[in-house]
Amino acid sequence: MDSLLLQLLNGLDKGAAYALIALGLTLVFGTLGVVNFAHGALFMLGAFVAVSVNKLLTISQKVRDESITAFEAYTEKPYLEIWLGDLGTEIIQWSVPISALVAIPVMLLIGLVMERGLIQYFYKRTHAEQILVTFGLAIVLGEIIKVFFGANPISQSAPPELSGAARLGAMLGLNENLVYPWWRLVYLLCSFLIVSSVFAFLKLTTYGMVVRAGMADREMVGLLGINIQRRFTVVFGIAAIVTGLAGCLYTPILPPDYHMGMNFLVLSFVVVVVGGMGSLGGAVCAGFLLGILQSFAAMSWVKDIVPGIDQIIIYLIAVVILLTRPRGLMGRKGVMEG
Amino acid sequence: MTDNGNPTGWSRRRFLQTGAATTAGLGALSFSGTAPTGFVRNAWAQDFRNNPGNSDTVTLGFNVPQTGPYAEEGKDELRAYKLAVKHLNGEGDGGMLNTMQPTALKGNGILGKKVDYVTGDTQTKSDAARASAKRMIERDGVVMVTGGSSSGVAVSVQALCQDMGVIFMAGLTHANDTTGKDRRRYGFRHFFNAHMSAAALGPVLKEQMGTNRKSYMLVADYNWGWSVEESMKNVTEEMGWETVNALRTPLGTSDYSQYLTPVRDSGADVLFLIHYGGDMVNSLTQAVQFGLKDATVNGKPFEIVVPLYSRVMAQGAGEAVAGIYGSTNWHWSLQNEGSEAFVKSFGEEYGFPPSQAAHTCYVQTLLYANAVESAGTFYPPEVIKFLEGFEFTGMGNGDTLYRAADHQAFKPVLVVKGNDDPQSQFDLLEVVKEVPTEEIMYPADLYPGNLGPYEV
Amino acid sequence: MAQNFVLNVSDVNKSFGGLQALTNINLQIEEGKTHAVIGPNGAGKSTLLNTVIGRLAPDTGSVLFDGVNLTGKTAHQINQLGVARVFQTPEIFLDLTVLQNIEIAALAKRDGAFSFKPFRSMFSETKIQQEAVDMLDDMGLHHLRDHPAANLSRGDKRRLEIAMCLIQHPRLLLLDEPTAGMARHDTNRTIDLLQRIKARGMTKVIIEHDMHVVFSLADWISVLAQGAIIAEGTPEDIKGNPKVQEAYLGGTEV
Amino acid sequence: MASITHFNPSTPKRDLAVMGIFALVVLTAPIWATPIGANYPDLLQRFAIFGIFAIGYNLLFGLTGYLSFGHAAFLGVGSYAAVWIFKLLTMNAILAVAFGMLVAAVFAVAIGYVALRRAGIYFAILTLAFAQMSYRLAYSVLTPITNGETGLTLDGNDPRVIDALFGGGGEGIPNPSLFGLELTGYAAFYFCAVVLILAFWVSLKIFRSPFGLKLLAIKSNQTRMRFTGYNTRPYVLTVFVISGMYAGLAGSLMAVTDPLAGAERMVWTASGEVVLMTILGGAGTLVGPMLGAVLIKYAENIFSAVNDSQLADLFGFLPEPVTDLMVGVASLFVGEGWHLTLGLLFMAIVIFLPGGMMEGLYRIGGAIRRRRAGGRAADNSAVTQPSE
Repeated sequence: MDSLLLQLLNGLDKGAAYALIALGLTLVFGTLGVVNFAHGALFMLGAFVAVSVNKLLTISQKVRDESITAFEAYTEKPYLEIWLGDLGTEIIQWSVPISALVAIPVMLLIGLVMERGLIQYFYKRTHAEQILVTFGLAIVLGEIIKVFFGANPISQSAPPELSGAARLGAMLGLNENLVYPWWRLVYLLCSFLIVSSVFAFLKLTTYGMVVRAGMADREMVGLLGINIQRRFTVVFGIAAIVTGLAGCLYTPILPPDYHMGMNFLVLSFVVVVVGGMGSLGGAVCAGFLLGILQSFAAMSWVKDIVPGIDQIIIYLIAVVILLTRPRGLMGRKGVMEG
Repeated sequence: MTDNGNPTGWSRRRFLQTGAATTAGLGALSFSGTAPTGFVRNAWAQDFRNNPGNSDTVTLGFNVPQTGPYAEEGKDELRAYKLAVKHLNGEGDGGMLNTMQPTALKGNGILGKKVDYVTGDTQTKSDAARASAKRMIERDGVVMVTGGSSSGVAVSVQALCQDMGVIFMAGLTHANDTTGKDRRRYGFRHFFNAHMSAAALGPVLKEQMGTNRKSYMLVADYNWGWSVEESMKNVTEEMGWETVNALRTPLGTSDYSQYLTPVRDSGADVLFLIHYGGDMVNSLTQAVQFGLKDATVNGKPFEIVVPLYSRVMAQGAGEAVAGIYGSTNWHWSLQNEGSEAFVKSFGEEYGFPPSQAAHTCYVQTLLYANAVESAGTFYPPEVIKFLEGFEFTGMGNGDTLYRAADHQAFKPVLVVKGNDDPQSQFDLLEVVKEVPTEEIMYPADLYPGNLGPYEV
Repeated sequence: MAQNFVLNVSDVNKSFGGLQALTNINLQIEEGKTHAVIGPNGAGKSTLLNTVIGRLAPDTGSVLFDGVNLTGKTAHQINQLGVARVFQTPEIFLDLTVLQNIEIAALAKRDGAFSFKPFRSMFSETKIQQEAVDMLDDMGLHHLRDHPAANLSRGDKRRLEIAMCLIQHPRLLLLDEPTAGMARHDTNRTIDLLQRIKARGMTKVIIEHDMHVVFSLADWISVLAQGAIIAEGTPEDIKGNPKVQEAYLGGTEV
Repeated sequence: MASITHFNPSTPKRDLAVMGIFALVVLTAPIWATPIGANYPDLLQRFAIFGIFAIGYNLLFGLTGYLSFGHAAFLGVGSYAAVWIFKLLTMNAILAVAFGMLVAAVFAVAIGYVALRRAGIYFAILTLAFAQMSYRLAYSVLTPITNGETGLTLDGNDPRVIDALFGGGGEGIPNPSLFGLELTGYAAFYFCAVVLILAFWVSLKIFRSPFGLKLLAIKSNQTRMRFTGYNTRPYVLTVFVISGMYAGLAGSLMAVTDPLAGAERMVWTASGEVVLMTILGGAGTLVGPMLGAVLIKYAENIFSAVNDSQLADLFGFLPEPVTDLMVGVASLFVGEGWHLTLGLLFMAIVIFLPGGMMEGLYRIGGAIRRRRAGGRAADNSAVTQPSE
């Protein structure tokens, strides 16, 4: 029972990451109609915002270790600590949450530049060409990061107050072994916040309503004299923020490297399509569904019954859902079916 | 492809072999410039692939991952190779050329030919690695291929090199298969393997954690993972440990939470993370987040063990490695003549210490060059015969033997621990013990395989 | 009695949820005649058409074409039985040339629903090509034959679509508002074309709300209102029928 | 009565010329590849093999517009099937190739039958899912059949029943052969080249057939196709299987030139690669996919192999600080940076040449023709370029 509860938590947490990534993609892919293979790169860039902020905060005074002569070995003391003392240490430890705040404007800017500079010219082009150009862009972005940060993963730590594991079992009066990392709970919470703010923006504000109307019928909204193009730029920016935040906040769980975008790319497409094209809710639901089922599939007794099931579970679910529901969980008719 | 039908070649080779054997130890062997050997080389021109003949340079092929998750490791390997070429050509401070014993190398290239090199990208994929190796062999005319950063690549490139009659000096490859089931006459591995990791870790774990432990293993679900799992199980179960579960995890998993949560409930008090590179970084980081390192189970402190340490993971996992046991082939902090010489020249060249991958690649290059120099010919069967059973020292690992039966190098293995209190940004690991060769030695037929013929 | 008619729709009822879309529809379409179905928007014309072509299964009743029940048949099966269809907005192959559009239709007639002969060349399909070229000539589209169909005017697209249907020599041609969205000039040309076809004795069903078109072409008219047929007869009958005036034509002059 | 001329600029005569030039270019590859540093058997074999893969993929994607993101699975099973023939029966390449295509066809029928129940992006994800499942299982639990990470290789102990009957076998591991002719080096390349020419010829025939025209029509308007009396599903399934067999052919040729079959051949990036090759060259054109395949494989094998010392030689004639600068800049794009070059190339081609490399060739061709015709034709330059 406890193990099931833990796997459910794992699933929710995994699902939260999937849902965030898929939400950004479905905004661009399901609604703007652009097959954006650079979506994984946005996730990666978000993660590297965290890395960059951390690097900036920890610019250090270097004290050489004189015992080593062949190369420069040194201990580092960040200037922030030297200047601000404990406050400086505190700031550095909180670099991931701080970088999340930084990521919002940075990712917005990246999104706008990407849309204005490149994507806008491809709305009318074929999907094949969209794939080629965005895939090329993804490679280029990855390589640029590799030039600056190297190819190895770079670990990021959560603030000490939020690292370590929460003793959920003890708190709830259940099994003592029921513990769960604080940061994962924070991630879950943040993803709920982000998802609900995006939904609130699209459903409650007039701006969002126009955007949604434009998704449904671009020409119609254009006829109303509303500049839908500009709104789509904003949508792209929002997608970039959501995806970037997903990456940024994920860094304490998954040390980022330049390659991580590609690993999440396929997954995000699967989640979006399983959720159904053109449906924001579908993408979120599919994210959680896949996350939870993936967690359960990893359990020993499940693997004993069906060997290798955890290797393929995501794809298996995708096949089953797409065959039983023609347009995924909540897909709209006519989106990307041609 | 290669033609071995020259009826006169054999006797000449015999002659040369004897010559090489008698003069190898003296390190003064040089045929160059004398008429009879010039004749001999010409006679061999058709005998083996990529014979450098009368050319005044000789080309080596450095096949390393330049893209993909192990690009950084490949980069470090390449640095080591370039340094080795420099030293072979008599540039720089000579590095381990000065400490290697015995050696025939003189710092004037190989057999008087200047050493040149070509590079390629394995992408850590068998196909790409073989394509790259083939380019080196077919287009660039290399006499030796070396490199790689995974066992899949090593095994497949080694098989290719056997087919094409070019010697392969493996880079980083840890699976037993490379010199076990898939061993090849033309392939040599200086790096240690899963069996040796387990054998070396066993006594240390026993010492540190006692004999009454329950272990849980997370195993990368492919050949290498299984071979480490098997080796670790054999060793730990022999010393009285119980394996509660060995759960296989898909390659390239980014979130291991679903595999980690059952660990605590299982009653296990030791966790083996049998992953490599990026996978290891993720699983270890997350295992620590789940509080496993600080936990107490069965009245004992919970322990995490990573059988194979590498720089990728030590850097990528950051603080998480502190106090975690594992094994490694070599570490720059070793205090011996060879290591110090190598760290000095590498550090001065690049500004930071070499990784174990760089070390093994550097050593492999020197070993090949020395074998050619000593055999007095590039003719692969002679070079192979020299390397088979070659004993040497001063290369950073102490006394080392290239076993003839399976082409595996035997030398002490390092058991290391993540540093709790690093003195510098490079001070990530602390050597706990150098396990002597006798303790990790195993019979060559433990993993039966067939080396194949000398001549192809 | 049924065998005298090409198409026999009898006692068809269809409802969506609680909404009765079609009520006891009976239609008999005679060989060689042009039969128009008219009615105001929302009268159920599209539902009726979709029921006829098997896209929607009727709740009760049957649709017989030449004695074959069309219910549950797929679009291509119905076409292969001899029913061709012209859509409200022309459905043609925009990326292919005008000639290729016609050739495709001609090939469907010859090869059936599926044929796989990858080594036969279009270059040697001279018979098909000649047929297609003749049809283009006949339609006055010949000068456009090597243009991509996407470049055609609305009227030419419509004529191309009709040509694609005609080359299959269907027993029955269904036209769904063939002049919708056309300029007066194009409408007149389309009417001329349809009259020429009529002269060849092809059976047609036209769904239309443009009275000008209907009265120029139809031999027989059924008037649909709120899912039921409220009147039937010759154009003259219908013109004078007060029920029709009330339900459909309102006060407008005809 | 109007005369019969086909709109398509191609004529039987022109097609014959295309065929002839194609064959000539392929067979003379060792000559023209020399100056660009690509003249060695392995790369030439790869050009041919990936050319076949892309030409086959183009039959599906270029003609019907169905975007399969799982074609590498067919390539993978083709390889496995061929290596198993080598292991169990004979080293004769013909049997291996035939069996590779057969197994790929069986897989394609099964996957296509299911995946073609959906269209558009849903179809793409279904094919992706099947391919990824194949890859993951081949890497892990199917290791007894696939030899997992290491890949399936030949072994001295393999039975090779048919070869044994004829007294073959003997020491070591034999090479694949064609009735006694060993298929290694250039012999293997010419074997692949002949197969490529055949594959191209079949592709040309399909393009020019009524079957091909119908596939184009399906891409253009599937609704009209149905109402014109065509059952579209079997058409798409047929071409899906054909293109799967091309992939199987390519996979088995990979095994012939290099008897190894690894799971990573089936991973999604491998499927993505053939999609990129096809689009890069020009989807729906006859020769484009081949060009795309050559370009990507060239970049992968040649750019990645350039290192600093070679760059230093190249720029050696310049003053030293300039040399260092040039080497520094250039090294970002070669060696470990070759991916960057590839990415920029993708973007440049799609931005400047919508329609792929073939579009570029058309434009160059058009420019030359206009120059020949003098300024008079300049007014007509806006005429849209017909695609093949």
